[in-house]
Amino acid sequence: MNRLDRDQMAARVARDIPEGAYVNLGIGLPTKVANFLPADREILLQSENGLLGMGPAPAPGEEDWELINAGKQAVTLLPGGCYFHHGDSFAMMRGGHIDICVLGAFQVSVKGDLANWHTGGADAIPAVGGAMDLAIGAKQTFVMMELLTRQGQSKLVEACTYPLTGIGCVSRIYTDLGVFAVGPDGARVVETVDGVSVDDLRTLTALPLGSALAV
Amino acid sequence: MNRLDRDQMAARVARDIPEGAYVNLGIGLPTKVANFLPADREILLQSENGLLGMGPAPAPGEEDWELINAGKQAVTLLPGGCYFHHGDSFAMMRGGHIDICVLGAFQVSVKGDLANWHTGGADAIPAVGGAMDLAIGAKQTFVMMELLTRQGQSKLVEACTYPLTGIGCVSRIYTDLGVFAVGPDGARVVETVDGVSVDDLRTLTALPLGSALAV
Amino acid sequence: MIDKQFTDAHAAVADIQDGASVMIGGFGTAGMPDELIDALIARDVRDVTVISNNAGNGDTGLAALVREGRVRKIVCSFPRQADSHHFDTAFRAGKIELELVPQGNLAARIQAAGAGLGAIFTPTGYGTLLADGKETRTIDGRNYVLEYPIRADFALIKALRGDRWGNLVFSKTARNFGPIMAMAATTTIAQIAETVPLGALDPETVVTPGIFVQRIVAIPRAAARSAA
Amino acid sequence: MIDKQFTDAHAAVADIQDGASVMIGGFGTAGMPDELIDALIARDVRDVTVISNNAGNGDTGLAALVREGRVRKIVCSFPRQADSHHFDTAFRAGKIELELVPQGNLAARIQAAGAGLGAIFTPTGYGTLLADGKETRTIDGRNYVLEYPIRADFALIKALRGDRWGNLVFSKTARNFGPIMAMAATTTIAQIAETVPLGALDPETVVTPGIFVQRIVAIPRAAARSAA
Repeated sequence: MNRLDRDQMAARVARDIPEGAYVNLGIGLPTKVANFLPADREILLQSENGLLGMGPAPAPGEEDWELINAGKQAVTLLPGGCYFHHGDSFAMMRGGHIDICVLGAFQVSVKGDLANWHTGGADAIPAVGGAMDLAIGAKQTFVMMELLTRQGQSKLVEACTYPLTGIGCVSRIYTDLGVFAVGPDGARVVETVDGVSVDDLRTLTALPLGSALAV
Repeated sequence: MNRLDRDQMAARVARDIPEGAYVNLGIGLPTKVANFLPADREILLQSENGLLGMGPAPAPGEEDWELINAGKQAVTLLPGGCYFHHGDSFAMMRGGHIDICVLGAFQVSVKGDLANWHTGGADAIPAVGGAMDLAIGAKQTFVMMELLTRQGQSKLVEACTYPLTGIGCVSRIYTDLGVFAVGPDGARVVETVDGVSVDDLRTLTALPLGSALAV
Repeated sequence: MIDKQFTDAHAAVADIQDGASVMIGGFGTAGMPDELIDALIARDVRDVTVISNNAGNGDTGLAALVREGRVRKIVCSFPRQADSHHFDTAFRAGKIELELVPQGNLAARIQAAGAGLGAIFTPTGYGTLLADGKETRTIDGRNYVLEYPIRADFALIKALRGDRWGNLVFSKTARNFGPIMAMAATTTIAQIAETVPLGALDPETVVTPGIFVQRIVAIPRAAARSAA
Repeated sequence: MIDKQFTDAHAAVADIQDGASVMIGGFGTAGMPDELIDALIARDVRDVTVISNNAGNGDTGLAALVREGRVRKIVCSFPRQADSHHFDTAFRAGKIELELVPQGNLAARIQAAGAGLGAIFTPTGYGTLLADGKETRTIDGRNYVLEYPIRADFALIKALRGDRWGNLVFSKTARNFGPIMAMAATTTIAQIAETVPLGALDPETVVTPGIFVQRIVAIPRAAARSAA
């Protein structure tokens, strides 16, 4: 079956981010979205550690370790960007000022519940960072993930079995096999990757997915 | 009976403000305290409308109406002063960062309850401003007032009859006839003006005032 | 390209409708967005709820909005002043509703809205008339009143300089409520004395990041009324 | 004369005692007050409660404090990282207690302490393990968790420049928790790269007013460890 690679997934997410959007990209996979934002749109990236208007990585050797992103990578600031403290940074999220945040996930439920911070393993050391604030704070929360685990289990689930990050907070899921809308009315296929059918996705997820697409 | 005039009262309050104190002077009578702060002490005045390090009034003609105090009078800023927004300004008060605030009062109770914002009159238009925040926020709240109303009634009372600004918030009262400590243990005379006795004050207030002073 | 610039104050306030809630910056006349308010008055909207520290000074700005009968309710800390005659008249005539809020609670409730908090326990006002009927709680031996966020459809504020992304810096004590109101309104409109190119504002010194500002209108100081 | 300058880091932290609660600024290594922490390590205090975003990176700063066994409890949002081996070891050995707090709630609770609020209703964490057993409430159709202020005896932060009154400006994303921790601690100690004369900082651009800072120590960048 055709699958998008991670760069292709990032490019697909980027296509849905409109001109003028304030966007927070979670650490890990979502960080890649920045590489595919259309050059003809002004999109402002926020980083939880206190910057808005994040630019690309600096040239090697040009790193300033007082100018980093949430993943502790060296970044740059665009002209028109600015710095602020953590209180204001999380007010931006919690207060609904961020238009879109893109997060990775362990599981997302058909209702939009998100699990992405803790496997629940007995010996795992938990770390949550800003995930819970982002998940429930942004106007829209997108998830970007492979649809299946390495063991072939669907990460889009009827109900999350991992500890939750937020309830009913996800609106869209971008995967390597298709795009899903989730929410109070359940999960719906919005788009499939070439060569993948809606029925394929129903089989893989074992979920009665809705769809407006041709089967 | 000897009475301090308003400038003398202001000078008396100023004497009790130590080096390094962060002080907010309420509008009206307390504003006068600024004129009597000892020149050999650095004392930083905060104004609720967003400045710290308030300096004296500008020379006539030099007023900048974007640089005003809580009483909407033109002021100046000392070198080392700074500006901030209203959220931070009231965090300074409510968060206990201001050492001393000096407020005027209609009445203060022997327990330190303060009434200074509203006469309770049926046709009065109430206005509270920052009085309630200052009264309960500063580490110490001083009141500065004439002991008696024009009608000769004591403004230091067993219990306030005017609507309260704050409960148990006042620690000291500087008046034209003496200085009082108030609080959970009641009112006590700390100092009398020359020629005024503790018994005089007991008579005028009709209160069983404590005192460590000679009667 | 993101461009939040509006060519004039009238265009910037053109979608403020009857019944709108409008925060208005300023402490006394400092930071009062007079030209934005004039433009609002020219729209003849009715039943506006105003959130502002004062209820108008003299005959211009918020005072004029009150005088023209556009304000149904005002949420403020200090309505009565020597020069608040238009408010005084309207209030005594029963034509305007007043919600009196201690200034620090006004600031904190606006901040709570901007930061997405559901409610806050504040010590200010406990045991007073202004907390009558409100939920209270003793926490660690101190008494608090539960207060709710104050949001608004619009905020009209005045800053010194801004850029097309909406980043703002302010002038002295004219800053006052501007930055926190910008965070609490759905649509924040800032009148600024000067528009500067993107990148001209030092990123360390931006007071209000552009994310909190939806529209800016340059009104050069020479054209603006004296603040005095 | 108000002079908050201390001549060296050791003198600045000399009254931090066993059992103290200590906020430590920084996000990763940016804004981490390494030299103040080194001075604290040299004091051999025990049973410290640390409030910080992370639990130490690499082998210096907070990580070294943890390695040396000085920390009884840490309140943070993101302890586990690629280079958090000292924390990982102590935690797995049961030698350190962890209170995990979502980063925005950590910031908001620190801000609540600084601003004198008794508690806040925050939407973050509702329905998750991190809200287990906490009071909740639905307000205007949204669900919130009641969270309490986080205060500390001391805050150790790192800024760029400061003056003898304690006014501070920061450097880029090294600002992070510095300004809000300064407001929430009884005694805030800032290490700065440079002390400037009173009045040299533009009053419009001071990020942390001196009222929130009790001590400053100049540690020129040349003398400070590389942040990388």
